This record gives sequence, C-alpha cells and structure tokens, in this order.
Amino acid sequence: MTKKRTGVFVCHCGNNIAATVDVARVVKEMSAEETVVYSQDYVYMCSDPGQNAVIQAIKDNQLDSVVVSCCSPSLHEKTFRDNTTRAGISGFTCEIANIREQCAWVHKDRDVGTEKAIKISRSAVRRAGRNQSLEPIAVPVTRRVMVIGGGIAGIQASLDMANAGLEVILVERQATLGGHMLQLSETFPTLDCSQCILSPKMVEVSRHPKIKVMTYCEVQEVSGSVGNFKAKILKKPTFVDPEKCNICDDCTQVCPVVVPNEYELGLTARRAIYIPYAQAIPASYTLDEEACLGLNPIRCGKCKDACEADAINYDMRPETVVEEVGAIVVATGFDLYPQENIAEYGYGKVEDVLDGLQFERLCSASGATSGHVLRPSDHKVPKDVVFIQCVGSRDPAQHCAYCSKICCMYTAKHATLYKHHVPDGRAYVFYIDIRSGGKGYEEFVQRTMEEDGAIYLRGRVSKLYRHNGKVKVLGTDTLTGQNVEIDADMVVLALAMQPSKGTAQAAKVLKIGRDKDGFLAEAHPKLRPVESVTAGIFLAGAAQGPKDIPETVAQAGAAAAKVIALLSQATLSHAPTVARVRRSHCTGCEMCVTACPYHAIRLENGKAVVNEVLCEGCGSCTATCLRAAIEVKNATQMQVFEMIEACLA
Amino acid sequence: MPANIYLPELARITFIKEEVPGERAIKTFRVEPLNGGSFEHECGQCAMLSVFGRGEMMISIASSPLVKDYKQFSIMRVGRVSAAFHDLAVGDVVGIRGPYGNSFPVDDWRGRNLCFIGGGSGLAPIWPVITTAVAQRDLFKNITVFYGGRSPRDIMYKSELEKLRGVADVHLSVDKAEDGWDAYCGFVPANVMDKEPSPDNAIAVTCGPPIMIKYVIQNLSQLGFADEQIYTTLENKMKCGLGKCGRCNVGKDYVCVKGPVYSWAQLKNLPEEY
Amino acid sequence: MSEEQAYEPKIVAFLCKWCSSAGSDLAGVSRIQYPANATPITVPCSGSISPLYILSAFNKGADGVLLSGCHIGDCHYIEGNYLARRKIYLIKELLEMVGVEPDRLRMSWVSAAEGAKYAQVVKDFVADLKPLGPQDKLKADRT
Amino acid sequence: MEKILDKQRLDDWIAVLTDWDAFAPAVEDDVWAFRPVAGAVRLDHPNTKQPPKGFAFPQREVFFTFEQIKGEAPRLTQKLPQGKRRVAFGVRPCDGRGTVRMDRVFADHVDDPYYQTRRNNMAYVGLACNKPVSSNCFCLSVGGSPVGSDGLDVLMTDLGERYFVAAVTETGKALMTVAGDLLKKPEVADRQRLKDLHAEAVAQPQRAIHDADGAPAKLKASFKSPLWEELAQACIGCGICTFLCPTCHCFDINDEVTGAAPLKGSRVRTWDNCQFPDFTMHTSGHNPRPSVGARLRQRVCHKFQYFFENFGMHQCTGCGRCISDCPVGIDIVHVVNKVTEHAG
Amino acid sequence: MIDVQSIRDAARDLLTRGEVRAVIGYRRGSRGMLAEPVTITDPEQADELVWDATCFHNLALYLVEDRKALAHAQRTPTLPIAIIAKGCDARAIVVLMQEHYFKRDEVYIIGVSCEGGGVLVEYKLARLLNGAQALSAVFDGDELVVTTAAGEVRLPASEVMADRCLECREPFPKEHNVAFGEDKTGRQLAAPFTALGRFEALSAVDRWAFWRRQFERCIRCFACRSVCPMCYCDECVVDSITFPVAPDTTAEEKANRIRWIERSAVRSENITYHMTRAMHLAGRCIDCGECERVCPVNIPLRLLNNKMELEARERFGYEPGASIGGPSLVASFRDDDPGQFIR
Ligand SMILES: Cc1cc2nc3c(=O)[nH]c(=O)nc-3n(C[C@H](O)[C@H](O)[C@H](O)COP(=O)(O)OP(=O)(O)OC[C@H]3O[C@@H](n4cnc5c(N)ncnc54)[C@H](O)[C@@H]3O)c2cc1C
Ligand SMILES: Cc1cc2nc3c(=O)[nH]c(=O)nc-3n(C[C@H](O)[C@H](O)[C@H](O)COP(=O)(O)OP(=O)(O)OC[C@H]3O[C@@H](n4cnc5c(N)ncnc54)[C@H](O)[C@@H]3O)c2cc1C
Ligand code: SF4
Ligand code: SF4
Ligand code: SF4
Ligand code: SF4
Ligand code: SF4
Ligand code: SF4
Repeated sequence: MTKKRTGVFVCHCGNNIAATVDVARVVKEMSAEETVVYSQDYVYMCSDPGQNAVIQAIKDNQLDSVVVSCCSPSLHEKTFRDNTTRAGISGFTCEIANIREQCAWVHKDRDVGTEKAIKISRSAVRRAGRNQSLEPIAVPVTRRVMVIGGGIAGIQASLDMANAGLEVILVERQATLGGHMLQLSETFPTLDCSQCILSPKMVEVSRHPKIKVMTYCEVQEVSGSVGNFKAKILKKPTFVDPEKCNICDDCTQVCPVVVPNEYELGLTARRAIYIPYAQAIPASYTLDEEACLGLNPIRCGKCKDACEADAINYDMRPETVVEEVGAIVVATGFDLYPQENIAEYGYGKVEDVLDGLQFERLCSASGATSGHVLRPSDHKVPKDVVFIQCVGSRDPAQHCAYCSKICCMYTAKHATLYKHHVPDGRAYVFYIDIRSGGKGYEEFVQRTMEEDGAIYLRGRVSKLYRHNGKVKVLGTDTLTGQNVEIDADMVVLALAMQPSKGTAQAAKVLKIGRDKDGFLAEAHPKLRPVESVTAGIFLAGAAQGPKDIPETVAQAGAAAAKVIALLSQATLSHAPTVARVRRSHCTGCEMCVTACPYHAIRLENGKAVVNEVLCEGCGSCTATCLRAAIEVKNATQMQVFEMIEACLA
Repeated sequence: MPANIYLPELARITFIKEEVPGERAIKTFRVEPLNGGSFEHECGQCAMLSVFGRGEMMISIASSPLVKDYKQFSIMRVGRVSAAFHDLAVGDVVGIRGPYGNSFPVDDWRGRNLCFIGGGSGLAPIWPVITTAVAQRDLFKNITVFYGGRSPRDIMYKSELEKLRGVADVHLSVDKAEDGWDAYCGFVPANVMDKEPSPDNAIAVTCGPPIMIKYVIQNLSQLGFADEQIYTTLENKMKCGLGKCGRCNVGKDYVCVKGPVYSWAQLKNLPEEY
Repeated sequence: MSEEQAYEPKIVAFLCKWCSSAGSDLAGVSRIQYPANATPITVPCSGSISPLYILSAFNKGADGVLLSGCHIGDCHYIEGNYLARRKIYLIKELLEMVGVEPDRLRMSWVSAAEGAKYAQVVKDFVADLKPLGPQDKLKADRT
Repeated sequence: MEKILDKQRLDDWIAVLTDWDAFAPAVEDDVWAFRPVAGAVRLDHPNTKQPPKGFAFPQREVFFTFEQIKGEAPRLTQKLPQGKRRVAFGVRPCDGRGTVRMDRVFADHVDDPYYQTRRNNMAYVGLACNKPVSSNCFCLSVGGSPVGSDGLDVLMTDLGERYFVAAVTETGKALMTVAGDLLKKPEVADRQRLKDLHAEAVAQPQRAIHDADGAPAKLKASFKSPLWEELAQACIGCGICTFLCPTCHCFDINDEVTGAAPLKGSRVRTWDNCQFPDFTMHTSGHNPRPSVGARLRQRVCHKFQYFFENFGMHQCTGCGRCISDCPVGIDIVHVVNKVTEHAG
Repeated sequence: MIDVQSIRDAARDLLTRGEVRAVIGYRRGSRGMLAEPVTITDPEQADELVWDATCFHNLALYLVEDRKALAHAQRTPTLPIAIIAKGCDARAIVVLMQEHYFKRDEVYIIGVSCEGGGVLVEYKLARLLNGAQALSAVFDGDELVVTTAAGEVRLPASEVMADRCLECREPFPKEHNVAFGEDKTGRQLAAPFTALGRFEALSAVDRWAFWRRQFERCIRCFACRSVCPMCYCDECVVDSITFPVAPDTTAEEKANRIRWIERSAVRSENITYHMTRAMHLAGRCIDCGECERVCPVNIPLRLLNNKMELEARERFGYEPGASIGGPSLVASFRDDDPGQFIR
C-alpha cells in the first residue's frame, strides 16, 4: 500500500454544521494531514452539485480515498460510498466524519465545536489513509428455503414461497402439521371453523410439488450463512410407513397402552400408536416410542399383527438428512404459560379449571367431547363458567410482563361459544381491561356482552379452590368495589402466550437472538420486523411475539416475500469488511475461534482461517487475539492506533 | 564540542524513477543537499538515509563519486523506512549522513579488465564503480557487465544498461523466460559460466542475493579467478554506521567501518556470520 | 479563572457502530447539548475494543476513556458486548489496582434510542474527570 | 594526592561539592542503585545492580528532535546533554575498568558527542573491594584488581573507621581539593593498613577464568564449536546479562513520534542487546545469528576475543553481574573456561 | 521427601527405552548451589539431574522453545519429549495444551510434588545468611536446611520460600504421566493471594506511589517475558524484540508494525508494556512466579498477574491451568459476569 491520496470534503449542511463549526478551518487543518492532497467545503455535500464536485475532485486529483465530514454515516455513508464508486474507486475507501450529530448539533461554542470537528475529521482521515479498496464479496445462492414449524405461520410462508417457485422444506417437530390452529374450534372474530380454513391449506402443502414436508423431524445443526445454509435434520422414527398406512385405526384397537393425549391437552387418552387428529397431515399413524411397551427386547407386536397394510416397521431408526438451503424461516410458535406456575389458581391442580386450549378442544366438533361442552370431572354440562383473562400476562412481578394480546379476544370468543353451546348457562368474564384493537374485534366483544349476555366483571380473581363439587372463585369487582364470590362449574383461564420450547431450541441451533421474554428477536422492531439479526433467517408467527391468526398469516407472507426477494438474486453480496488473519503472527491458540459469535473461524494447519461469508466483521476476534493476528479489514488496529492519536492531538 | 555524527544533513529529492514494480518494488532517488555542503564519497560507500518519524536505513550510494551534483540511491521497498521512502515525492526533504564504510580500490584496478556481476537490487552498490570506470574508460581495459533479474520487469537501470553497450559488454539475463526476451534465460551464475569471462588481468565485482554471490564466486573460481581478484559487498543490519551500535560485526570487524567491500580472500578469513 | 475550571479533560470515546454511535446521533438529532470533551471513534462492536486501545489512549494523553456499546442482550453481533464486559472489567480492575483513578475508564451501555443517556454519560464523565485533573500516570513521558 | 577521611565526614565532603551533583549507591526493594545523594551516604553496598555506565551512556538518549510541517523541510534540534557536573561515589574497581572500555568504544574511529559530553562531565569516586562483593567476582583473572583504580578519578579504601582517599586523575585531585581540611594527611599506620588490606583483598579467593590471555586465540579457533549451542541451551534471550554489564554498549536508534500533523518527534538512542533474537535480523528475515548459541558466542567472543583484537584488552571486568543475575545460570566464567579448555 | 534417584531412574528409563526423545530437567549449575535447566538426550546424563529448593525454573518454557525449534526446522517429531514439572509447571503445560500449542501425547510429564516446600528466593536467603555463602539448600518439613562453609543453618522455610510457593494451592502436578512425591494439595502455608491482599489494602495513592517506583525502575530487559511460557508469541504486540518474518510476511506488514509502546524504558512505556502483559496473561498465568523471580530489579510482577487470577476466580469462576479443554477466560463469558461497573 503506498501513501494514500485523500480528498476531504467538509459539508456546511446549510447552516446546520456551519453555525457551530468553522468549516473553512476544518478544511485548512485537514490539508495539513500527510495523506490529504485535496480539500474543500460545500454548502450541501449530499446535493447533486456536491456529489458531482466529489467525483470531479477524485478524477482531477487522482484521489484514492475520500473523507466526507458531514452528518451521521447512518444517513449518508451509503450515498457517498456509492458516489465514490461512481467516480471509479472502491466505495470502501470513503469514510464519513460525523460532525453534525456528534458535534455541531450538540455543541454551541464555535471554537469548541470547530476543535472537535477537526479531531473527528482528522480521525476519519487517518482511517481513510489505511483503507483498502475492497469489493463486496459475491456469494452464490441456493434457491431453496427451510421453514421450521408447521403451524399456520409455517404453512402460509411455505405456500407463498412455493407458489413463487422456490423449493421449500417444511420441518415440523410434531407428528402433524397445523400447530395450535388445528386445536382451535372456531376463530374470532368471524367464528368460522378453524379446521375448515386450515385443513385445505395443510392438504395443499402436502401435495405441493415444491414443498417437502418433514413432520416428526427436528433441526439439529445449522451451519453456513445467508445464501448457503446447511441444515442437519433429525427424522424421528414413526415406525409407520405413511405411504402404506390407510388410517384404518385397527392398530389403536389392539394397543394395550393408554397415555394422556397431548393433542387433546390431556382431556382424553390415546394409545401408544395414534394419530393426532383425524385431519392430521401426513395422514398416518405414529408409534410413540416412549409409551410403547418396548420395541426391544421383546415387543408386544400387537399393532403390527393387526395392521393389514403392513405399514408398521419396528426397525425404523432415527435418521439425519442434510438439506442445503439459501434462507430459513422460523415459525416455531408459542406455548401456553404453564398453569402449574399460577399459585393463586391452584397450580393447575384444581379440577375443572381449564386453560383456553382445553376449552377450544371442548368446543371443537372433533374434540374429546365431540363438540359438547362438558366439564371434565363429571362430564356434566357446566352452568356457571368463569373466564379469567390475563392469567400470567401483564404481571411483571411474578409472571410475564407483556400483554399476550389475543386473550381478550379468545375469551370473548369462548364466552360466546359457551353461550352458543349452553344458552342457559352463565358466563362470567374477569378482566383487567379489554384490548380489542383489530378489524371487527371491538364489535365482537360488544356482541359477546350484549347479545350473548356474558357477564363482564372488571377485576382480579384472588383465589379459587374446589368447594362442594364446584370451583369457588373469589374476586373483586373493581367497578363496584364489591367482593365477588362465584361457585363455578368450570373455570377457563386465559393463560399467557409464551415462546414455545421449540422456539428456544431453534434459536439455539440457529444462533439467533431472543428478546428478554424469550421470543425471537427481530433485527429492528419497526423497520425489520420479520428478519432476525442473522442475514438469511426470517421470523414468522407467534414465535416472534404474541399474535393472532390474521397477524400471523400477514407476517408469514411478509417473511415469504423477503425470502423471495432475497433468493431472486443469482448471487448475494456480503460486506467485504471481514476479518483477515496475519498468518505469521497466528499461533493457533483458537481464542478467536471461541470468541467469534458467528463461528466464522476455524483452524487449518495450526493457523486461523476466516470464512468470509460467515464473518460479519464484528472484531471480537481482534480484541481477543493476544497477538493482533486477526483483524477486520478497514477497521485494523493500526487504523485505531492512528485514530486515537488524531483524537488526542 | 565534537561534531555530531548522528545529526543528518537535510537533502532534497530531485528525481525519482520507478525501476522495478511489484511488492518488492525498487525506486531510484537522487538527492541534493539543502545547505550546499555535502560529503564526498568513494565507490562502494553508503549513507544513512532518514525519513523523519520513520527512522534511518543504510543504503549504498549508487552514483559515481565523479557526479558531484547529487547522490543517487536505489531502494527496495522492504520495511518501515524503505516503504516510507517509496511514498516520497520530488521536492520532499530527507536526512542523510555519511559516507560510511570502505570502498572499492578502483584506482588500483587501472589497466585491468573489469567484470561486474550483479543480480536483482545488487546492481546498485556496484553501479558507481561501473559508471566511474566507464567515465574513465581509457584507464581500464575490457569492461563486462553481467546482470540478471527474476523477469524482464525486474531489470533495474534498464535504459542505463542499454547505453553501456558499445562501451562495455553487457550480458543480461532473466531467471524465467518471457515473450520478447531474447537475451540469456537462467540464473546469473550460469550466464557467467556460459560467457566464460577470462581471469587474466581481471577483477570481478559481484553483488546480489547471498545465494547468487555464493555460486558466482564458485563459478569464478572455477574459471580461474584467484580469491584476491574477486570482490563483493556484505550487508548486515546496521543502526549507527559508526562501529558503535554493535550489530553489524563479523568477527572483530564492523561491516559499517571495515566493509562493506571485501575481496573474497578477505571474506574467506572472516567467521561465517553474515 | 482558576486552573481547575480551565482544565478540560480529553476523552476518547469508543462507540459501537450500531447502538452507541446511533445513540449519540440521536442526541444530536434531539439537539441535546453536552460537553465537547469526548471525541468519538466508531468501532464495529464494543467486543472489538482491545485492551491495548485503552492503554494506548492513556499513553497518548487521554484523561479519560469511554467505551460504549449495546445493552447486554442487544448486541448487533449477538454477544460481542458480553466479551467486552469481561475484558473491560479486568482492565478496569487492573488500572485501579495500579493506582490509576478508576473513574478514568468508563463503560456504558447506550442504545440507539438513548440519545439523552449518551449526553448524560458524557456529562457525568466530564464532571467526574474534572476534579481528577490531567492524567499523567500512563501518559507518555518521553521528551 | 593521598588523604584520610573520617567515615563520619564523608557526608561533609559530599556537601561541599556544591558544583557537583553527587550520586551514591542506595538500596530500594533489595536493589542497589546509584541515586542522587539525599541524606547520609554509607558505602556499605555489595555492588550496584546496574553499573554506573548509565551516567555517560544512559539507557535512553535523545539525539535530536524533529518537527515538520507538511510540504516544508524538517527542522532538527540537537539535544546535547547539559547540566551540572556529576560525581558518583562508591564505584567498584571493576566498574571503573568498565568505564575505560566504554571510553574506548565511544572514541574509536569517531567521537560520540553524547557519550563524551556526559563523560567529560562525570567523575567517579571508587571504593576498593576489601573482600569480593559477590561470589561471582573474577576481576583478577581478567587483569583487574579489587583495589585497582583504572577509570576512576579517586579511589577510596575502607580502613575501618576511615577511608584512605587517593586521587587518580586531575579531576580527582580537584574533588579532593574542594574538601579542604576534611581530608587529612595519612599517617604511616594508615599507609601500612592500606597496604595490608590491599594485599589481603588481592589474595581473597575469587572465581577464575583459567586462561584469559589465551582466550582470544582459543575462541577464534572455536568459532564452529558445537559447545556454543550446548552451553547456551538454557538461555532465554533476555537482556539481563548485557543490560547489567559495565561494558556492553550496543544500542538501537529509533524515531519516537509524538504528533503527526505537524510531524513531531525525536530520534532516540536506547540500549540494545546482542542476546535479543532480532538484534541482527535483516528485514528479509535472514539472521546471521539465528540461534541462542550464535548469540552467546557473540557475547563471549566480543568480550574475550574481538574486543581484545581491536583494543588490546578484554571487554569484561569480572564484575560477575551477568552470572549472578542470569535467570538460568549461564555463566560466562564457565563458558570461557569450557570453550578454551576444549580448544586445547 | 522425593529421592532424586527415582527421578533420575525414570528419566534414564524413558530415554533407554526410547519412549521419549529428550528429558527437560534440572542439573547443578556452575555458580554455587543453584540448579539450572538442562535438556538431556543421553541416558548417561540422567545422573546429572537434581531436585532441590533451587529448581525455580518453570521448564514448560523449554517445551515452547522445543516447539519453536521444531517448527523452524519443519520437523514433526515421532516421540514425545519428557519434562520434569512441579505443580505450577504442570499447570503451565495444561494452558499450553489448552491453547493447542502441543498435544497431550507429545509431552511426557514427570511430575514432582513440592510437598511441603517449594523454591527459595535468593535475596531472602542472602538477607538471612548475612553474607555467608550457601552451598546447598533442602527443605525439611518447616525448615530449610542450608549448608554453608561454616556449617549447617536451619531457617524457617516460610522466611526463605518464594511467595508464590507459600501461597501455592496446588503444589502437586495434577496433570502427569508419572508423579513423585506426596500429593499435598490443600496445604496451607499462607492463604492464597496474601501478598496481593496486603498490597490491595493500601490506599490508591500509596499503590500508585509503589508502582510508579517499580515502573520507573524497569530496564525493559524483557526477562519477565522471555521466561514466561505463556509469552510464546512469535511477535509480541507491544514490542519489536521478536519479529516473525515468515515467507508470507508482506513488506506491508513489516513496514506497518504498530508501535504501541516505544523502546525507551521510561515509565509510561514500561507501564503500558506491563499492563498489556498482565491483560494477556489473565486466565493464562498459572502463578509460577518466574517473571517476578527473574526481574533483575525486583519488580513484584506477580502482583499484577495475581490480581487477574483473583478476579478470574472470584468473578468468573475461572481457574487457569485447570483443564485442557474448555474456553479461555477472555474468549468466553457468562451471563452473570459482573456488570455493575457499567453505567
Ligand atoms: C386458546 C387460544 C385461542 C385462540 N383463538 C384464536 C382465534 O380465535 N383467532 C385467532 O386469530 N387466533 C387465535 N389464537 C391464536 C393462534 O393460535 C395463533 O395466532 C397461531 O396459532 C400462531 O401460529 P404459529 O404458526 O405462529 O404458531 P403455532 O400454531 O404454535 O405453530 C408452531 C408450530 O411449530 C412447531 N414447532 C415448534 N418448534 C419447532 C421446532 N423447533 N422444530 C420444528 N417444529 C417446531 C410446533 O410443533 C407447531 O406445529 C388462539 C390462541 C389460543 C391459545
Ligand atoms: C551496506 C549496506 C548497503 C545497502 N544498500 C542498499 C541499497 O542500495 N538498496 C537497498 O534497497 N537496500 C540496501 N541495503 C539494505 C537496507 O539497509 C535495508 O533494506 C533497510 O535497512 C531496511 O530498512 P527498513 O526500515 O525498510 O526495514 P525495517 O525492517 O522496517 O527496519 C528494521 C531496521 O533494521 C535495519 N535493517 C534491516 N535489514 C537490514 C539490512 N539488510 N541491512 C541493514 N540494516 C537493516 C534497519 O536499520 C532498520 O532500522 C543495504 C544495507 C547495507 C548494510
Ligand atoms: S486468537 Fe490469534 S493467535 Fe489465536 S488462533 Fe486466533 S488469530 Fe491465531
Ligand atoms: S470479525 Fe472476527 S469475531 Fe467477528 S464475525 Fe468476523 S471472524 Fe468472527
Ligand atoms: S545469558 Fe542469561 S541473562 Fe543473558 S540473555 Fe541468556 S538468559 Fe538472559
Ligand atoms: S561480561 Fe559479565 S562479568 Fe564481565 S563485565 Fe560484563 S557483566 Fe561483568
Ligand atoms: S524483568 Fe524486570 S526489568 Fe526486565 S523487563 Fe521485566 S520488569 Fe522490567
Ligand atoms: S505480552 Fe502478550 S503479546 Fe507479548 S509475548 Fe506475552 S502474551 Fe504475547
């Protein structure tokens, strides 16, 4: 690298900068810098004439690097780098000195401001003096996507992407697609049947030529980076060949093992061999390895004997497949906050106290009670039902600080559904306040109160316990200030939504961040709500935060659109400001390998080697390496060394 | 008070030429003293050049002592100071002190055949001898110049060498053949063997990479040159140039004082520590 | 003017690009005034700040060194700030043990949304540095 | 000029040397060093950790400062040392001889203005070693003497209650003259005591280099001996042996930059050391002394061969510091003996 | 007490059987009673080996030297190299392996327990002997038995022992192939970090006054670094004394080496050097105390490294040299690392 020929361009920003900073002095001081061969000021550097002046100066003075002293790089770094590129030199040789936000706008004294602007500019000049001309790294793209989670979010995203021509691998850890939506009976605000709208989509997914559905599978390991991920997927054995299984149900008839049915949230039982729902996709049975009397050494073998289609194969083993994809959508959904955590409501041990999903199953035509609302303890029709909102939500002291957003709505739905099922029953709803933002939502709640006659009580339930075959509910109506006591037949808790266990697991495997509540963290809460921090990994559905179906579907579509846009390019470009190893200094201690958050470094023949596509240029390696053997291009230790000097001169 | 031997004189760069491109580029610089008073030197002597803020380095004076207006240096870009030198422009001011070291006994060689064998940047230290001899052409008999570089791009003093033709026998070579190169292909020592310069009444002066020097000397001996007829220069790390900083010694002698010019006869008697 | 009032501590502020630098921008956008003592150097991540940068800044005459990054958990590079926290803790302890005023090295978490906080951090730092006077313990004493 | 000084009056003598900055050995954290005299001086030190060579050849010397505004010629400002004359008390005879050797180096071929300015400003008041001050002393075998006065301006001998003070140079005489009546005329008994003590001192057992005279030739013959690597095996290549040696003079020159626009800085000489691995390494990576063996050979041969060949004296005064302080037991006496024995 | 003959036998056997290519150990030096490091390759030399209170050196350093020599010669040895290792030396070897400097099967560790003793400090001994020359020194229980020309002197061990040995928590080399001597892990001669604790009790002003004096005295002989097995870097970031020029080192790299500190041995440069070094040894220094021992001007460098060790232990639950696997201190973190200092 020979000595740089740097041009410095100082912007007045109208009077924004010039009011505090003596721009001419900055120009003069910069011209005293060893590498500076040209310097000027201009009233609006970012304007067309300003930019053209830069181009002209670059050409006239054979500049090979540029410093623009102006506003924050977040505003115009791209502008000026593009401009520099237009002038024929690498955009990465251009540095921004932020003398507006970090100087002119925060200081009034002109001398002081000018002094600081000089330091900031000088520091940028020093950095530019050692910038390498870099070109973005081109990364070839694999035009396939992996979707993790087969709830409505995953299903919608898969369909959208597949329809746009991308190959999709949809990975679901459970035995069927559908997620929580498949458990719902009717959905607010229109009260259409959940399965009715979901099942066709599930079928479409399963038949789509571009979608490979992998149920009962788990993603174990993901390596690579945007454009080129490699996923190791574990296929758990179902011991039933879906191709052969004709869902005759003969096997369950003979299976001697009875276990609680998790799909019915324990409201019913199932056998060791089972199908989650009638509408399950794939339409095939699954043998629960844990529950089965034992595949080894002596198997009971009854189901296999019973299966005429010969679909059962006890020798199935877990299998791992490796899929290469260019992008990943994470749609791993939510779980309900555990009832066991709620002390005041009996830790989930009080009979006939249900959670919302259980109630959905009670209402569902395909559910445990075939759509009859019967209380679990004695299968009688409950006459007094208490619905409690905000259980676990909005309680920073003990539970979740956030609002689960959907509970107001589904409680109203539940009260309505109940009244539809048991018109002479009484529905009490305890609420703190009602959040019914959304199209048709407020009207829905009003209907619940007014038309369906649900009794809304504002207040908290302080305690509930089993009493005389009923559930005693003690609470206060804060509007009247009176204590309320209800002997309920059944209580339905609107438990908070929390990120699913699968979400935590996926975040770990993908090495993507989660927020303080454990939901997947978006790259930017407003501007990049469907992207994770890691390039090429997108978020959809309740895994990112509590939301209802319309919102979930919208976000899934958005994620799909992002992926489609991303993978429509033949190659991706990656910032070239990545780490570089000075081989002669590296001793192969692997400290950088441990420190790198992106797993971008590995050792080869005792020396560190950086995967430039994975490296995000964070510099954690630089600060960790004792020998300065690894540093980020254009943010080298030498550059910082000289910038420190510039700041203190 | 004794004169300050560490205080460089200031000199202005008046001419820069890029000799060889690439990572280990070579540039030729001419400098003229700022305050008139410069030193006189002899063929083979060196000077300490300074780029202030970067440091000093020892460089052979590549111009003939007969040239009084300027001193010429050809510098390879290898490290801190040399790289800084390469960044300088005509008009820039550097520091210079010297001359240091002994010199080629050119006057003793009058009336003899002179054979110069250089490789790479090793042409610079012997260039003043070549140009001095050529300038006093009638004092010497045959003048032969062997010079080789890695590739045609690596040949320094290209046009100057061409100008020597007619006055001297010039045998150029490159290590590896390339289109448009019609002179010798192969290493310098081989070229010497190929052309078989005669040892009769001759002096051979060689300078270049250590490995080249080794084989050139071997070959010269084979051609019948006596140890006293072969001269070369040594290069050891130096800081003061005055025999005090203690690092360039080979045995009892400091190369900066007793060297850098040695006959093979002398060198053979020194411990092998260079 | 007494000497103490005239003394303006020199601060080098290493700001991570994603949060603290953006936070300082927000201070600017909000026109929050704060002392000009701290000259910012933007680094990719607080995790990239080598202890040598800090020592070097002191060696070159900084009266105080400020390091600022994203809040824990918010690091743009996932965990760079965790690594920084550990390293900076160590060097801070070391400086203190040698007898350098611990107030000369300050670390803060400033998010992109905390313009006011950035201004406050600088204000507080300057205020805390003033009574300490010029830093000459690690400053180059080569003349 | 030969005088007697009551031990208690030493401080008075120093006090009257108002034209001089006086230094004497003082101990801090078990390290003896020459320090500016502050309070009572008691010359009961073994030997200082570092020799007094730093008085004339400090570890760091600024040659000149430079300043350059872009596009202009640099301005150089010479920094020749200035200050009051300095006198060091309690310099041991080996270190006195060290000074003689340093003088030779810095006046050889050309004069070193920095060294000489400092040296000319310096006086050494020696103290004879009645007993070896360390178990590694070997001054006798390198031609020195525990009561020798080479390189000193004054030699004092501890007679018990009083010092015998003998001028060696004119400067020494001047120092003594300033003392006036503090210094008394020695009595016969004093002279006899001095004689006895000196005789005893010289007879004290010391470590010995067996054939220092034959060393130059034998070392020369042993240049290629495999013994060097063997003897240097444990050497860690630190700077202790040379930095503590009264005769080692190698140095480095560097530019220390303090500002970039305008460029400001100084050219500085610092001690350097032939035992550091990169001491002779060229930019290309080629190193004429690539191994610990080659570097130990340089140190030993410099002292016992090359220096002798150049100046007719060994560059070792037998102070034994390099032996006592080498962290891994490299022992110059042992090395010289071993190599010379092997050379036959 | 360890019978030195057993160590000699072990070394001899290993060499005779061709199980190792060399044994790094101690032998009697030529200057008085002190031991010195030696590398032997011939079984005959085994009888030169010694083991006593002057076996200060952390021989792991010579494993590093061996590695460097092999790399330079581009050789891959077929046999391991054996080394005599005290508790601290063994921990150093563990750190080197943790940093992949060599593999476990490339070294054969002959562990020697310091049992109730350790190594002595020359100047402490000199103070107590008042000028008499020690001819030999062995620990015997709580005492050091010193022979001088005038006869035997018994000194309280705690007064001559190195601080590092007094405070040692692990005088037994846990990582070893064979070990001699009793495992007295947990012996308490002085509480760990006693010297540090004493120092930290001083006021900030006094602490600075202390270090200022120390750093002004440093002559930058770099013995502290040279002797440290963890300072194995080919080029130290804070200095140009070592200088790795590999075939692929570019002119650029040579020209642009950062001068974090200048060569001048002045306070500011010395302090920057020492602070950097302390940071670099955080989580790596295993408290062999060699840097402190070799310092010719007695700078108590151990305090700096001890401070880092203490913090690593107390704040991060990190013990240097405890395990070969596992991440390095500064390359890792825990969610509950202290952060109260952050504003
Ligand atoms: C009681 C109740 C009633 C509701 N009623 C309504 C309503 O009426 N109207 C409405 O709009 N919304 C309603 N909702 C909200 C609705 O259920 C959610 O909005 C929707 O289910 C979110 O879909 P999803 O795909 O994001 O998550 P989920 O439905 O949770 O799907 C996630 C899927 O990912 C799978 N998965 C998880 N982790 C992994 C992994 N690591 N690998 C592979 N697969 C994984 C899961 O097995 C699951 O299949 C209700 C919610 C509840 C609790
Ligand atoms: C007598 C003599 C004549 C020379 N003539 C020429 C010449 O005509 N043209 C040319 O390009 N080079 C010549 N060299 C080599 C030149 O001195 C080195 O290339 C130069 O010192 C490298 O300095 P640097 O600052 O660029 O390298 P750095 O590696 O940054 O500097 C390191 C230090 O080492 C010293 N150093 C490193 N290598 C050498 C070396 N080989 N010789 C002396 N000192 C060294 C320098 O003093 C420098 O201060 C000559 C050397 C000698 C001894
Ligand atoms: S931390 Fe540095 S030395 Fe260690 S492997 Fe990484 S680059 Fe190499
Ligand atoms: S800069 Fe370093 S730590 Fe950061 S991503 Fe790149 S290689 Fe990993
Ligand atoms: S001989 Fe001793 S003191 Fe000298 S460099 Fe070697 S180890 Fe250091
Ligand atoms: S070589 Fe050793 S003994 Fe001789 S003078 Fe130097 S330090 Fe003293
Ligand atoms: S050993 Fe002592 S004097 Fe030498 S560099 Fe280290 S601290 Fe400084
Ligand atoms: S101080 Fe740091 S960089 Fe220097 S040798 Fe030690 S570990 Fe390496």
